[in-house]
Amino acid sequence: GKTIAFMRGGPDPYYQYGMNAVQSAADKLGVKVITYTANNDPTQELANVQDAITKGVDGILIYAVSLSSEKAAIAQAKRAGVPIFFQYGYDPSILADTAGIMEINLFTFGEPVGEAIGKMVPEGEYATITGKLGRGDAEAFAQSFKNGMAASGSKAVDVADLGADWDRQKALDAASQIITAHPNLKAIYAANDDMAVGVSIAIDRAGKTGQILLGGDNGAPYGVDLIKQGKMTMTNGNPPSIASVYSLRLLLGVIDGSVKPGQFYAAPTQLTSKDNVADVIPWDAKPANVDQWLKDPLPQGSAPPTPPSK
Amino acid sequence: MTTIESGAQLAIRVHGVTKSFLGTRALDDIDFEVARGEVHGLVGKNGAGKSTFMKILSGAQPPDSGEIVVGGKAFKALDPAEGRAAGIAIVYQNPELHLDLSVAANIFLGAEPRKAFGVLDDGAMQKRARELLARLGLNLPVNKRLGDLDIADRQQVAIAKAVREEAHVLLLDEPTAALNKAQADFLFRLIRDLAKQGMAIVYVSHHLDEVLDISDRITILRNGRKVAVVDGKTSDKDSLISMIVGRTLDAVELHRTERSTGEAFFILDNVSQEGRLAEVSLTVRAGEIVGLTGLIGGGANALAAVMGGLDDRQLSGQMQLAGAAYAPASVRDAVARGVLFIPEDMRGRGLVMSLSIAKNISLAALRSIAKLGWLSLRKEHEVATEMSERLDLNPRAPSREVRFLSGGNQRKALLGRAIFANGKLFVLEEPTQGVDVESQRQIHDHLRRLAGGGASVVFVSTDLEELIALADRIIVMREGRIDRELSPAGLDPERLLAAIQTPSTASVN
Amino acid sequence: MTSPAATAAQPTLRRPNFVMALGVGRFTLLIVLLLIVAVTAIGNPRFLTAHNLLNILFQVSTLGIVAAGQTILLIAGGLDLSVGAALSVAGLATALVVVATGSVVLSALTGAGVGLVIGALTGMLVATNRATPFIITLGTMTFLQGVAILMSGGSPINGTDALFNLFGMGDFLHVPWPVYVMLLAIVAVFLVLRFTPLGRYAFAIGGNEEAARLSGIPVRRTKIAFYALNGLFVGVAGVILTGILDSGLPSMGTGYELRAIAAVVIGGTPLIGGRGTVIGTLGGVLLLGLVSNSMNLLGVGANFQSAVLGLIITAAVLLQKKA
Amino acid sequence: MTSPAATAAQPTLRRPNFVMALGVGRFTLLIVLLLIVAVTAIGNPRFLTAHNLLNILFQVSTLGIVAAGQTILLIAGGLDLSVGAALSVAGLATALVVVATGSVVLSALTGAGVGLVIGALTGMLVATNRATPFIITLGTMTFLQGVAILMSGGSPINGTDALFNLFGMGDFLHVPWPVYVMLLAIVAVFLVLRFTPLGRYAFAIGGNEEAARLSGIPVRRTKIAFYALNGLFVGVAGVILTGILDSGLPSMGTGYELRAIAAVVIGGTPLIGGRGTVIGTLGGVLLLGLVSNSMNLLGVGANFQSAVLGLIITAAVLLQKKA
Ligand SMILES: Nc1ncnc2c1ncn2[C@@H]1O[C@H](COP(=O)(O)OP(=O)(O)OP(=O)(O)O)[C@@H](O)[C@H]1O
Ligand SMILES: Nc1ncnc2c1ncn2[C@@H]1O[C@H](COP(=O)(O)OP(=O)(O)OP(=O)(O)O)[C@@H](O)[C@H]1O
Ligand SMILES: [Mg+2]
Ligand SMILES: [Mg+2]
Repeated sequence: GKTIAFMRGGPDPYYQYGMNAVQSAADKLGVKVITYTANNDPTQELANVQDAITKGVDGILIYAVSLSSEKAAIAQAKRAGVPIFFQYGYDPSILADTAGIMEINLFTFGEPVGEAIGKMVPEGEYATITGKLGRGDAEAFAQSFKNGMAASGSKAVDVADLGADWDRQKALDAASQIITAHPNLKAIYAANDDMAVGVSIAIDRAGKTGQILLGGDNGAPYGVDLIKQGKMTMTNGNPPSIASVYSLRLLLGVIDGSVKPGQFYAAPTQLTSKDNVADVIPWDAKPANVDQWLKDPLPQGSAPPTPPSK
Repeated sequence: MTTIESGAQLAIRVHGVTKSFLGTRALDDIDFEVARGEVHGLVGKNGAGKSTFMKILSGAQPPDSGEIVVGGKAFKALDPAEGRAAGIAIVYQNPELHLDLSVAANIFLGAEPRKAFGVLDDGAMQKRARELLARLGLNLPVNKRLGDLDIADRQQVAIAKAVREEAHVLLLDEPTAALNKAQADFLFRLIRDLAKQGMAIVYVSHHLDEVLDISDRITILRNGRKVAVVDGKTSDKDSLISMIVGRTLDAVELHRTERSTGEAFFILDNVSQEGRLAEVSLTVRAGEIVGLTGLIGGGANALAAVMGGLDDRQLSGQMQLAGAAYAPASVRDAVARGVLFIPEDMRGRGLVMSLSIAKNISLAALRSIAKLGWLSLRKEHEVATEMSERLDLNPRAPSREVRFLSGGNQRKALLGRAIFANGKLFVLEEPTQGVDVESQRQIHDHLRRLAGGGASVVFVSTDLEELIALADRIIVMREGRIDRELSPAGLDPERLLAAIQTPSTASVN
Repeated sequence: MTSPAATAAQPTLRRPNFVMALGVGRFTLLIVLLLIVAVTAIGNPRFLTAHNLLNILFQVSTLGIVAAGQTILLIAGGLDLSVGAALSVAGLATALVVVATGSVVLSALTGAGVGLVIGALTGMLVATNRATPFIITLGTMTFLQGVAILMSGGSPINGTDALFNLFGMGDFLHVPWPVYVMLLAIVAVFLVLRFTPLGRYAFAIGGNEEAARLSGIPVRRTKIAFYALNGLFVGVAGVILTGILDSGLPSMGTGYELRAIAAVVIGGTPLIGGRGTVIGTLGGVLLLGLVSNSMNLLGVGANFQSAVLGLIITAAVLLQKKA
Repeated sequence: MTSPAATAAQPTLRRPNFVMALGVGRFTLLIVLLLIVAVTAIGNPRFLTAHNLLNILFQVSTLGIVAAGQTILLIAGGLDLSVGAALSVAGLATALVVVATGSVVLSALTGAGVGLVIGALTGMLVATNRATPFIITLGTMTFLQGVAILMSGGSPINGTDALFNLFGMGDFLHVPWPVYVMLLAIVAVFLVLRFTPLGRYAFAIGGNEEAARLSGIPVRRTKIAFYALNGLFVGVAGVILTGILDSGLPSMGTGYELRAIAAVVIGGTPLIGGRGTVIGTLGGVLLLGLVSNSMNLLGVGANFQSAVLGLIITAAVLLQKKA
């Protein structure tokens, strides 16, 4: 069988669930998977790619620390004739040389959550808490949520934008402080569900459960729990499980020539609120799910998202 | 008689102790015994093995072989706790104390008085510390941070700590090295008392007069071997010296060669420093050796610090060096002007223990072994070898790290740095502290040779013999002022001591 | 009767001790704290509400516990960079046990025990090797991070409501439980340092290890005890943080090591050991908590916070002089 | 803190010195290296190919440059935790300039210059304050991380192809340019330490600062020079990494500080200073590079890597004895 290198940017759960899904899918397909981690260090990530090539893998499936720092990796992969497929992140300058890129539209991802909450909060104050700054995605998430709020026709004003490094405790602290500073806050957006958990704890501690709406992203299991408990209004899911299985299939397709390389694919997303919480796409993929995702028709290439002209 | 008479009980017996370091034999098959109530002197050249022997007896270091019998028990090796339990107390050559703990806490460290539930009883500790210090006739503030005391006082604390342990055996490794005469005399009285009370005392020193004066018996070590045990009452200094050195040296103290001193080289004009120096005016001529002394706090060390550029705070008055104004803002400025300061605290402030002998010697004059800014390691090795010869360093191994040297050899190496930097004015604190008789003479000869070569030497010393033997002029400082100036010609230690202790206004006879 | 030699010759030694003696070191910190309080209070009236102040205490509680333990280590001339990773491991152990048994007591004991054991083992490595604790614990830190990932399988461990209700939500007289635990930790360390031989030995070993050894102090055993004690504190912090976050996360302790050390040093305990106070550490912890709270209440933008925090830490340290 | 006297006195301390004296210290590291090489070579024949070995050198090149500079600091009893953040700042400056001007030379000079200036300023803080470098640079690290975020304006800076073609892709005789730069850095530090007064001053200041001062060494100025030099190395590393990553990222230097220090100490330079060699540092750097390469070639899973790495670092350090 073939050997695939799965690389993740760091220890975050998001990558872990993707890794688990790929693992079980690969088992079913009789493909061998070797996993690598970059510990959020782009230098290490490049090293991982080089080492995987040396090891002689047939393809590389990678959650990159930063796509824009992958040129060397891609060049090396290309030189060695090893297709490299990227999940999460997008950089037009490299698309042509990749086996493919699967990504959500960062610039609109938070919008539906913003619109949903905007409808429930026609006026008042809201705040956003985003992840680790400097990679572009954290910034884009917060902005897209604000765009959604505006689009919903809500008059609510954004009173605070903080960064919490995707970290639960930092989000908990930041949220409690925002709540203190703005007692009649109506809503908080957390750029991923890990931070949403922290925010929801802050809301509980402030005794404002229900009074302050919470919107999240990712559709992570613990995010879904919040929705079930009625503590979060909506989360926009981009399950790493299904995305990784699709990406694996696409990569294998590129390897055996059945799939055209260098295409962009829209990553599967799913708005989740209490209405459809029952049939949420699980991060923690059951064998049945994986079977399904292996049977599903392959995603087709599409036009990559264009950043809003500032 | 050089053996213990049958009646006396042994306090400690050592049999066949041997110890080597990096191939060098520090101690070779030493047998040694001390009776209760005996004061036993231990003498030998620098590097003879005295401190190593003391450390082995106290349990600070294990011997390679041999056994130690104390308190009826035989040990292959002791650790500090066992040594203490066996009733052995020690004052190390380099007192190991805690600068950030109080005097009392230092004295009782490891044996703190406790209340119920093992809670510290600092009240009792301070009370007992006061009593102890009083008993020893020391007036030290028990609550003061030890780091704020000077080396002499710290030495006293170390002694107090040892006495506190109420041991049967007290090991004193050069306890008077940092003490002035008065403090030393006091210590001797203390030692005699303790001996009377039945304590066995081993006393290591290079001051042979002291040793002869206080010891019942004296053991002489040479190159790690025991060469003799003599009776302290009957033997004399010359025979002792010849046994220590291994050949006869003329016992004549004074090597003074008449040097023609040149014109004024270094001039202090009415120099004062807040709370330290008052209106000091002094002229040192080229080729002259001036000795500074006085009671602790008298200002001798302060004056040295000012000359060396260590301390220019709140300084007033004028200084001139070689005819030009001299006002060093930093030590570097002073060194640049050819003024080299050698501190008393050689381990703490003098040597770089992690560097070799050669690198310590060249440190203050790297330029002279550099070509176009690049160091010539070959040249460095050569000059270091030559300097080791001149100073009779033991072992002769320029690449050996200085921390492996014995105390005296370390001091020689430090002097070597200043000599190699070939200064014009040498400012030394206690230049031969802890140095053996022969080396002391060698160092004195070196200083005279430097002076002979036209350099000026100013040294601070509390060693009366040294002052008389080395200085052309002796300046006695008191309360930051020059109290009087003495010529060593015909001066004897007793008169000098009197001069140091009584203000010039009072009459000296 | 101090000789000039002792004073003039060692200016670098003398002044700071003098400063310490007057406790001015601690005052400077106090002044910095009050300054921040004043500025924030003016900028945002809600800052000085009991609610917010309790919030700050709640937010620093786990850091305070870890820093209290670290204080003993630093005074004793030690250091433990692995506390963050150890906290994660202890927290995950706590979470796994509470999920399995639902027992708060059992899980708390497990978390504390795990911390204690990790600390003791670290202590043995440090006490029996010549390598500095900095580098040894840098190695164990990496190792423990790996262990945390393996324990959690890389994803959060949920179902810890029992702990959450106690430490996340629970309070007594409006004061959250974690705050009590932190204060308890501070007081405990204060008493140990001030009134027990063990505490005295910490100062002795940190000040001059060889001298301590020659004074017959069982240096190794004592060091191991310090690291074990520190580990216990870390374990307790892990238990509490699991409750606060209502989950065990492999990354829950990330960054605690540097924040804790910073707090201790800002609190006036020099890294070279030999002196220090846990009260100062509390001040350092509060400073860190205050700064982030005040930045958020004053609405300092996300992009600026790290820069501002860095400036304030540096300033606080430099004011601290002999750190 | 052990006094020099201690070394002479404590028996347990004696053997290692002996070991050092014989240089066995470096041999143990060599043995560890060879062991890893052997195991990996058996596990994967591709390991010993010239291509892979060059890869390893390429992968450690920036770390090697940073570690070379850090070696001088550690020998001089200093330390700089801000090198990672400084690397990011220098890298971002490089990227901004190359994007604006397209000139490799100009951008490289800018990056190196920024590093130099940051280093010099750090040095002034360290040399004129009593606080330990560890804690001062912990503060500046946080500050510089903030600066990096502000410089990047929140997203990677692209369009650095000119540098990419040189450092990311370019080689000479099949050896990538960054490798030459690293070797150059190592050689430079070697020569400085062994054959210049400045290098000798590093050992003297690290071994006994007061003795250095009394020998007329301009302690403060020299310290500042060391930090500036270190900063220059960090700046150069920033330039090269910008090329390798073909972009400036505020996170590009993440973790370099601890990895660099680990490499230096594994290489036999104790944190207390006074001794050490840059050749040893090269060994430490290679060890870190080898371990990760070997784990990857042997297919050690992502979840196990941190634990294994931690074990090996700890082992290497303990073998190193006097760290
Ligand atoms: N830790 C050590 N490592 C290597 N050599 C050592 C060590 N300690 C002592 N030595 C060597 O052992 C010999 C004896 O040293 P020791 O300190 O006992 O001499 P000493 O008689 O006390 O000299 P001094 O009168 O100068 O104090 C010297 O040659 C010294 O260099
Ligand atoms: N008299 C003094 N009082 C207080 N501190 C001093 C004194 N002399 C030197 N120092 C301190 O000792 C250290 C070394 O000072 P030194 O006078 O040797 O300057 P330096 O080493 O020549 O440095 P530079 O030449 O860069 O000023 C500095 O921290 C300085 O503040
Ligand atoms: Mg001796
Ligand atoms: Mg004196």
